[in-house]
Amino acid sequence: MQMTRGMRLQPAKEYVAAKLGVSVEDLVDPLAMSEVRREKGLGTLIYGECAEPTEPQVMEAKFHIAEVLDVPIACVDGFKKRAIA
Amino acid sequence: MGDGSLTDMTRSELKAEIEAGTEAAAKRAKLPELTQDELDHILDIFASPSRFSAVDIGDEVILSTDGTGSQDFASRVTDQQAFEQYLGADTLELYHHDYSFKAVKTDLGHEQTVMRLAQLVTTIPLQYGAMPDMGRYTKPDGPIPNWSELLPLGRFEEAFAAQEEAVPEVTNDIVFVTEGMVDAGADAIDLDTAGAAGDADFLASLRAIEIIRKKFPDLGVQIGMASETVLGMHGKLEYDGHRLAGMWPLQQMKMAEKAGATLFGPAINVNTGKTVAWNTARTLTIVKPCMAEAKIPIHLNVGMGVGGVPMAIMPPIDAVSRASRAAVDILRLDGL
Amino acid sequence: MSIAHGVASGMGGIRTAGDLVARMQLTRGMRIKEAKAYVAGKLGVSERDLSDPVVMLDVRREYGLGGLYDSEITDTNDAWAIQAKFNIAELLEIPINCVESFKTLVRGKLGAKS
Amino acid sequence: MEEGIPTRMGDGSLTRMTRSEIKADIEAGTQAAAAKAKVPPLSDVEQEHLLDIYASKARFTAVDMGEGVIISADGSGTRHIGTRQNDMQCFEQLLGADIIELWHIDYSFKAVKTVLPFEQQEMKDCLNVITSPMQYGAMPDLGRYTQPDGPIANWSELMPLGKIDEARDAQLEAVEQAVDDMVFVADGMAAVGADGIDLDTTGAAGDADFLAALRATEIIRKKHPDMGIEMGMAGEFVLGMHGQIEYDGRRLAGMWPLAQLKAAEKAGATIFGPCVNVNTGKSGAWNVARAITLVKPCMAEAKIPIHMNAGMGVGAVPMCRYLPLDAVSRASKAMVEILRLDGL
Repeated sequence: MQMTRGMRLQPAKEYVAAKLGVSVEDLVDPLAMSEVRREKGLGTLIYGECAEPTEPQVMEAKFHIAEVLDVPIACVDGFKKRAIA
Repeated sequence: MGDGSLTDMTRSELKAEIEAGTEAAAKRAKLPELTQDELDHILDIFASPSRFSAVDIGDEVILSTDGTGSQDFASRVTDQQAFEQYLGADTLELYHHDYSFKAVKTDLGHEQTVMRLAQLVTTIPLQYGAMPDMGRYTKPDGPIPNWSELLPLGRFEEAFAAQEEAVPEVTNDIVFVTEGMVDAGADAIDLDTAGAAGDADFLASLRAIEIIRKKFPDLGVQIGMASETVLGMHGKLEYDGHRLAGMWPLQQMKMAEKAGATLFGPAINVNTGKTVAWNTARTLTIVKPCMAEAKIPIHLNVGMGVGGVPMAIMPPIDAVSRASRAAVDILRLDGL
Repeated sequence: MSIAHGVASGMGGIRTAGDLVARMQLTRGMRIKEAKAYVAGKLGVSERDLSDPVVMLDVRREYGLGGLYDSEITDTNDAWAIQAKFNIAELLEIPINCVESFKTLVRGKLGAKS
Repeated sequence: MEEGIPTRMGDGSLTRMTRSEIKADIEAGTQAAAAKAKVPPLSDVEQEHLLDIYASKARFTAVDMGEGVIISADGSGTRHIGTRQNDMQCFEQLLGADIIELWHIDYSFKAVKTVLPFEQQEMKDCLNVITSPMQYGAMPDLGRYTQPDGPIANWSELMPLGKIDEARDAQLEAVEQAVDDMVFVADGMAAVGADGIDLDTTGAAGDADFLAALRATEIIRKKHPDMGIEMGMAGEFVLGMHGQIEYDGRRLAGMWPLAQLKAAEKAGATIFGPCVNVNTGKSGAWNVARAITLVKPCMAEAKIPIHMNAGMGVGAVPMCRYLPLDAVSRASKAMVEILRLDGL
């Protein structure tokens, strides 16, 4: 949100928290966030049994992030253009 | 909390938790409680909103890791380099995904290759680690009758015999892999989560260490425990005239020393329903007796679910740093 | 293209004596015939053997000259990489820069028992 | 006097033979195969063509332009340089492989079972950066289920003791476990998007090993209709370690490549890899003539692609650690041209 929308820290945190349906405090809690990220398919650590390989990761996760945050992500758009169009 | 979840507590509540933790440990393992000074120090560490906590400058200890690297990106050689160059590890450990000497046995040539390549590009000590993993030798995966199935059926003698049969197999595999790793230039071998399958598992590890020590007088031998007490899955097994079942860290350490280990890692389990403060006080109480009597370095296990570190897949740094600092400050550990 | 050349006319690199002959070209400016004769002489094999991977595997292992990492090809008794280059320098009687640098950096402790 | 031509023996050593000697070896090789497997020998034209390939001093030889076939490797990469993902990329980007195979160093489904999530992750990461089809390979490896490593009584120990029935029962017990493990791994690989599964060196432990692979293939085919299933054999002839096992009404012990192929097709394999062992004491020419003669009956009747095994010690490739280009390229060209293979 800082990169694509130039939001300052607090509004960016509030925006993301609202989109995810969590509190601002939750955003820095790895326990809370790992569940939210898995639930919404936003990708998490790919090792240490943090996620199954069958869950969205990396490139796949960025498709979900773009949708959840309602922002364009260039490589997702490029992927869609090259692979889906 | 011990499950990693975040909660708010007053300083008084934390004080009560710490007192209850040391009391629980003292009662369970028949040990003295921590002193008032020690309890106060733990309270100071925990009763803080700070995101991070650390030992004082100059009090740092050695970090040995059971398994360095993610194995999921880059190569295992790169993993070792990353731990040395980025993460500040003091020792490195090469390991196989299937962290078991039995599984490694069939891949030894490949593991040696990786060890040799890693030794060519790292400077700090690099050990090879795996689990004695005695359960792996039982049916349906292994050749030996499964004592966990025999015991509930009341077939005790068969269950005991099966464990005794597994001991030399485990010992042989550990020694076999160690020999290969010494050939490949390893600095040390790590028998990790020893005793996971109970007293027979611990016995197999101790016997392996004896042989390894005789064959390779200069090789580092680290033994890390699976839990705070040795489970009496067999119950009657002895080492050096001492019954292994029911041993607490002090006795475990003495056995490890006697066998010839150079580094001992006690492991105290975390109670996920209690606070990290409670768990830390309990851990330190149980491990403290080791510290005075140890002739070899003590590296407390402080990984997920042991040594006060929460049982959470991504342990939060506030909790890990508090557990780490408290253990080093109170116990004057040789390492983690 | 590299593969095509390697297959069509290359000596075979580390599987044969390609790198050894190459060193004589690089450091001594020897022509291929002269370089092959020199290396074959040092190894005590025929010039034809130099491009024969079956022969050269045993020869390289005997002299500690390195090989493929696969544990079914070389094992922990075989020298690799920087270790092999020490042996190559001695065998071919040429200086190898990184070997010299290694010796400098370990400050004369190569012969000392650690 | 006839000129000596450099040529290789089955152990990889270089020797010199005259054109007439090579010709005689080719004839002896095809006759040996014909007599042993009761198949027709190669025609004079085919033998002449083999002679032209082998009676040559060239360091390398290749099929004609336009005649290239599909290369599927059982195991891509060295596993020692960089990462496994790099290995796969090198095989695709540098070495021109057509099918890329991810594998575990302990090439056995039983060993993979315990580390499946790691293997899935690796497969998934590779699929994201690889364009070519990717399969996951391992061995059915039935012997692995026996004591002292596994849970089941060791039939190789029981048989010399005359405990034939027990040895047979043990094999059938192992079949069930091996099938479960193969299907378990295939399911995991299908879940992360693998294009195919490779049951490699099938039949290594005899007819029960082959049966396990066939049964696993049936189940995998049903569960994953579009998944590629490559079945590569361990030897030219299915060893009758059990002796009475049947599949689809046919006894597996003693099957030669054609019968093996039919069983693999019936089970649902999409690629079949016949395997003919090398006799290290004979010349490359003898071995290639023998290998081609044994596999030739497959070619006319196959409904699925045939990828002949042409690795160390099989398919006329010498049994030695550094495989000489001259010998590999001759075996490769000879097999593709005479058999009109679908791949190697």
